[in-house]
Amino acid sequence: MTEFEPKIIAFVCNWCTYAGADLTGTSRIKYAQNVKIIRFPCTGRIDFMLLLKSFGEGADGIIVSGCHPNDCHYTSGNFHARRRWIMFRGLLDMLGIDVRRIQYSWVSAAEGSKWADIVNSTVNTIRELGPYTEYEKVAGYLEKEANQ
Amino acid sequence: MKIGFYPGCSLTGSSREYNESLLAIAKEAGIELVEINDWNCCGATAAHNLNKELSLSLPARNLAIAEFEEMDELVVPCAACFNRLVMTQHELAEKEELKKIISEKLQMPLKNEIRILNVLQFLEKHIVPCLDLLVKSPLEFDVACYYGCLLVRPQNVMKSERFEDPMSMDTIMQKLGANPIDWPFKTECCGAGFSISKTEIVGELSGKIVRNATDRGAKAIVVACPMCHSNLDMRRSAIDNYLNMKMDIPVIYITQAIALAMGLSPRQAGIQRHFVPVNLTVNR
Amino acid sequence: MSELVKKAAALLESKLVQVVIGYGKGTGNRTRAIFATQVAECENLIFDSRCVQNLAVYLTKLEIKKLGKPAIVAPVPVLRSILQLAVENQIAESDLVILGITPESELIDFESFASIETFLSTHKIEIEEKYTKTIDAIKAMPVAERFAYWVKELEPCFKCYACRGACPLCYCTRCTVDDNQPQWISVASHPLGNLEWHIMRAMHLAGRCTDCEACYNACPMGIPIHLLTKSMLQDVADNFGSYGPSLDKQNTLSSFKPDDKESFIR
Amino acid sequence: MSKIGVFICHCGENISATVDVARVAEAAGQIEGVAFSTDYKYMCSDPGQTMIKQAIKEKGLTGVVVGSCSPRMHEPTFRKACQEAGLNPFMCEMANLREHCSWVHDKSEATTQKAIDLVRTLVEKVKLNKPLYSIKVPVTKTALVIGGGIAGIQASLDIANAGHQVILVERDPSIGGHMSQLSETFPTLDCSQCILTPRMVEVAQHPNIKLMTYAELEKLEGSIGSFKATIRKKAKSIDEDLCNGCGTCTTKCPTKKIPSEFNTGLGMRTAIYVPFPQAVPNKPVIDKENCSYYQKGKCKVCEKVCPTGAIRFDQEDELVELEVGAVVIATGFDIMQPSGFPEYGYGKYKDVITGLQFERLASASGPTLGEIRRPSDGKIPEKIVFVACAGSRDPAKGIPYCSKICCMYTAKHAMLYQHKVHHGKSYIFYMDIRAAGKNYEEFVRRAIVEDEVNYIRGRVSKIYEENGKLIVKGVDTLSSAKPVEIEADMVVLASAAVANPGAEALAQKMHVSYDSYNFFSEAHPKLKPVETNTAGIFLAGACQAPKDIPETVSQASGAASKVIILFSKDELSRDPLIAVVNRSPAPVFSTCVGCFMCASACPYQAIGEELITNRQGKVIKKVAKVNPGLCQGCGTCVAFCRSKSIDIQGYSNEQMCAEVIALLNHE
Repeated sequence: MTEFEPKIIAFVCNWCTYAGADLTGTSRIKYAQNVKIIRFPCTGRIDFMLLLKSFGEGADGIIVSGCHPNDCHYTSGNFHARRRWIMFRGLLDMLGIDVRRIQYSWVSAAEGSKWADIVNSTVNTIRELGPYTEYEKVAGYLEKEANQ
Repeated sequence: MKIGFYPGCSLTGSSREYNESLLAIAKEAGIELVEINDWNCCGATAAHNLNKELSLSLPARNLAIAEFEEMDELVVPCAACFNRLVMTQHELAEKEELKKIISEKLQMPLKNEIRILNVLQFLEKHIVPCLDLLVKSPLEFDVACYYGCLLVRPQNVMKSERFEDPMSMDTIMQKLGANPIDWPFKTECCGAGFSISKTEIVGELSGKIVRNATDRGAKAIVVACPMCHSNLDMRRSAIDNYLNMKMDIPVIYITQAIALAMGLSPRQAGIQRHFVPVNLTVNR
Repeated sequence: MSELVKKAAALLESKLVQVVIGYGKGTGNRTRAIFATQVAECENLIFDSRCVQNLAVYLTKLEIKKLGKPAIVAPVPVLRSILQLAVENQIAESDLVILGITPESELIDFESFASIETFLSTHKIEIEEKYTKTIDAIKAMPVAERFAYWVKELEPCFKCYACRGACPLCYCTRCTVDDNQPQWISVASHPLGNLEWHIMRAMHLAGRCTDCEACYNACPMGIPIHLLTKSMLQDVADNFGSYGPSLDKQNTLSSFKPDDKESFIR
Repeated sequence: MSKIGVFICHCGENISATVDVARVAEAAGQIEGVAFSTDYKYMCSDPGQTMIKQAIKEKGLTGVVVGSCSPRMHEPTFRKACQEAGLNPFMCEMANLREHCSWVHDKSEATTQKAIDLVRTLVEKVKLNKPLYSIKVPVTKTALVIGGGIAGIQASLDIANAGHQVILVERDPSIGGHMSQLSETFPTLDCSQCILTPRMVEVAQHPNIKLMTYAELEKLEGSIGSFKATIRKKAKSIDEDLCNGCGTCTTKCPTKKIPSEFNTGLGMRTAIYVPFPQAVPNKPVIDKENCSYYQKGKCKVCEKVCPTGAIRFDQEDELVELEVGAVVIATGFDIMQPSGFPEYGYGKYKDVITGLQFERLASASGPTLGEIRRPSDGKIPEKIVFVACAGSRDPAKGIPYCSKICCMYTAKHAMLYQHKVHHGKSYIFYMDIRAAGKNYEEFVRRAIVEDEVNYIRGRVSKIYEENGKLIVKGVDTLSSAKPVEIEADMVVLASAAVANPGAEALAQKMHVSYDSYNFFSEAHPKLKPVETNTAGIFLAGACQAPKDIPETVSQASGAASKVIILFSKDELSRDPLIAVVNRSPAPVFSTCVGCFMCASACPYQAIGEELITNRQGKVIKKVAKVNPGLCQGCGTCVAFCRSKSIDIQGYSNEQMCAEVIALLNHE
């Protein structure tokens, strides 16, 4: 039997987490292939609509990561992001969208190993939660229509 | 909250006074210590050098029982037992897989979440807060607090800030009115590893400790580990041989010190069980 | 409410305003918004407990703007919306005359937005217990069940956008749901489209919503979308302190505190 | 219809070892809109770049995706290549197949599949890329150098000598830094002051250098070429123009018992003081915390005795705003407070001192005028023990790294001791002897052979006092493999070099990244050792990592040359990855409704208002407008905009959406 391989998309900022993930590479620290990174200038740029899209397009999990508080390359993008995530998370929770499927983190350019940890632990969490069938069912209507 | 109690072999044998004094002061403070039902060896002797799985299974079983008996905390007075139990908990917490294996071996579920306390941590948390009320006859003399090796190590597990120069025992002794001296041998080796096989080495290592404490004016050495105690107290002849002079400084468990300060009778504190006679009352 | 009529008429008379936005008799026992441009039309102005529609929504509508400077009949919910619109630079004090009405149905004048804020500070938004109870009940459900519940609740939505049309704060010239570059939201009114639409609507109101329930009242299918905005109001209160419009306070989401607390970021 | 070219790099074997590059290229070829795809051993090499250029010309490519290393490494390289082939550089994107794929995964189907997904994602992005044109910003040809140690001094002189203006800011009353505290320097044993002082004077007299001592950076705004720095000039309580540095005040000041920072507490200073005789500027400051006038409200002796009436008790801190084009950080290091190891009894025993304190003892200008005397009783130590790696290379103390300078200065200390106390015995406990450097190994040899310093390989477990002696308990792991005990008269701890206490705060003020030990991070560990991740801000000296003097000086010159290169142009071009508010046909003009939430969220106050008027000049609409000069392109505004009316070039909503969809829709 083949184990469930979660699809996980990572939204990261260019200055801290993307660089941190680069460091994971230069340090040759291994992690799971399931996570694929999309690069943003700053966590402040990350639109909640894109997270929504990700689930709609079949993501089982999402990682959102940027600079630690006070370390933002643009001084305060991550502070704005944090507020947005606090509100967004509350709303999703109210709607019964499983917030455990979105992992938020601060990973600095120096935290190559932390990035590997975040990735692996998230992959494990999502493995345990299994595929996001509830959401896929809902999104499934699209295919049905397409097929008709 | 339910506080469990793991005596281990020493407290039922060579260091019964440790056991007695601990239970006595707990009683004074109105704290119930529930002994783990059907506990087994902690594996402190040779197991951990010979068989990895056994060395984890032995302590793990005790932890599993404690969990089964719904204990929130587990007090382990013997430093060696404590070390084994804590190390096991640490290692199993790190390695999920290993935990599964062990728990299957034991055929018992193992959450591995119970909070393990050594005697100092227990005293700090549960006894110290009520000392102000309970201390009836302060111990107004100089003491040398001797920690030995196992109470504060390994540093990465114990997360102890001052693992080379611990202070926790000193602060407790201060609360008892005593004056803990500043001395360099707090964590020196007492030779426990050789306490049976090469007593002359014990004589030398423990000798230096006893000597230094005496030279710096301590009236008693305070310990929290059965091995330390037996080496400094029971092996006194070997010590005297090494130093070729008679050392009469007594060695007491911190729990005994507290018991005395609480005004309990020397007998309740198990003082009479020592090799080196303890007559500290003279200073009061 | 004869004073209201008198006052309105006087305003039109004196050409201080060109239109009075207020409530009038509707079909059956219902009331509707009326736009009096003639002194005579002021006779139709009424105000009573049935007048729940949030008239502030018209302040930003082009058709109404064309009619000229308005006076607006403004019970508390409308006042809140007016203040929020002011915070968001959508109206200036000189743009309108406010015919304020207290909860005791007394007429009240406001010479400035600031004075509205002072008045509202004694009429704070309060989420009724029946709502907090329902919200708590929903949040108590297991996550999958909760999701199923909402999918079912949103099922009847056929994207008529009445909620959007009724909301005084949905004044965008182009709503993101109508943007197809990229196609942010699946257009069709299938479960995913509905879910996405209502999440977006709620998020866009995060920290702005004044809890007037216009969206819910407007929904032809009676979908309890106001529960979403209400629960977000609670989140605002829990995480960032007070809610409700304020001239000197930044919008919750376009401001921050370096020590904002959260428990989920690793 | 887009024609995308995909170029997959093997990076030698760095990528091809775990990723089936041929298959990635093949799969990329299948993607709709891809006109050409291939793989090659080294895409960044000349032939590799030529390959890209040719494909652009021959196939008329409208976009390029290079699947290779991190864009943080080679994005400029490939964009330049595209430009040379006549393609707008911003039509080129990179898929990170090395750092984010081949290096972090084992060879497997999944790894190759991930590589394909990453490439597809970028292809879909490139399809939506638009030609962009870089923004020109004028260069303010003034450099700000923070820190007046040898690093800052060297950098300032180099930049100034190239003919550019320099502002040198120093926190302390005098420049000179740690180097001015040192006695002799290894491996030549020439006196530190003698080689440093001339440089300090040169700085003071240089026409192009503006020196600000007793001052700190308060705020840094703007970006490369045009920063705005706010400097806090702490009140010195003297009028520098009137003061002629006669020194009467410092001799007359009644508060004399303040431990001198310069003498690491081994000497005393007055409340109005000049840190050391050769200080630059050689003018005193009043230390308010210790001045009895400021504390008790009476005294004013200095004012009475000052011949030029230069004392200003009412002086206040002053904030100065400066326009600068580049910044060099040269804030240096600090030493670990040895209170970190109670087992060594530093602070408890007077005669356990740090290496820096020993420098002061050995220095001719020091409290003992160069004689090695123990602090407790002024006796000359007969037996002295040096503990190398006191804190360094010790994860238990939170410092796993090597402080690099200790091996050498400890050898020097022992040598100096032997030279001054001929009959004395010196011991050094060490882990390894790291003497990599020109003439370094020879130097250590000399210490061992000629000066008969006893090197003991092993660590010290404990130091304690017993009848007047310091008992040093350690172990000899080399010759005897036995515990050793030495009865010493004095112990010197080579305590670890750590980042300055203020480093983290400073980094945050300037938005440069720093490592977990609060040392500033270079942009690339090998190829960009003096740059930071923030363009226009450079690093010099020990603020980046522990360094000795020669290394510090060369890095400082390196940083200086980077600044000079930057200043060699009158304007520089910045990536146009900035936000723009959309425009649409009348009557809408723009979908922006002017709620200005974006403006309140913008970290750079880059968003203003624009009034849209009709032909009669009547205002129809007020919308947001981005000032391209100020916008740094974080995109925070974009995520805020409910009507999606503001978007960011290069990371547009369409592009990001396309990436999400492409990334998630494989098989």
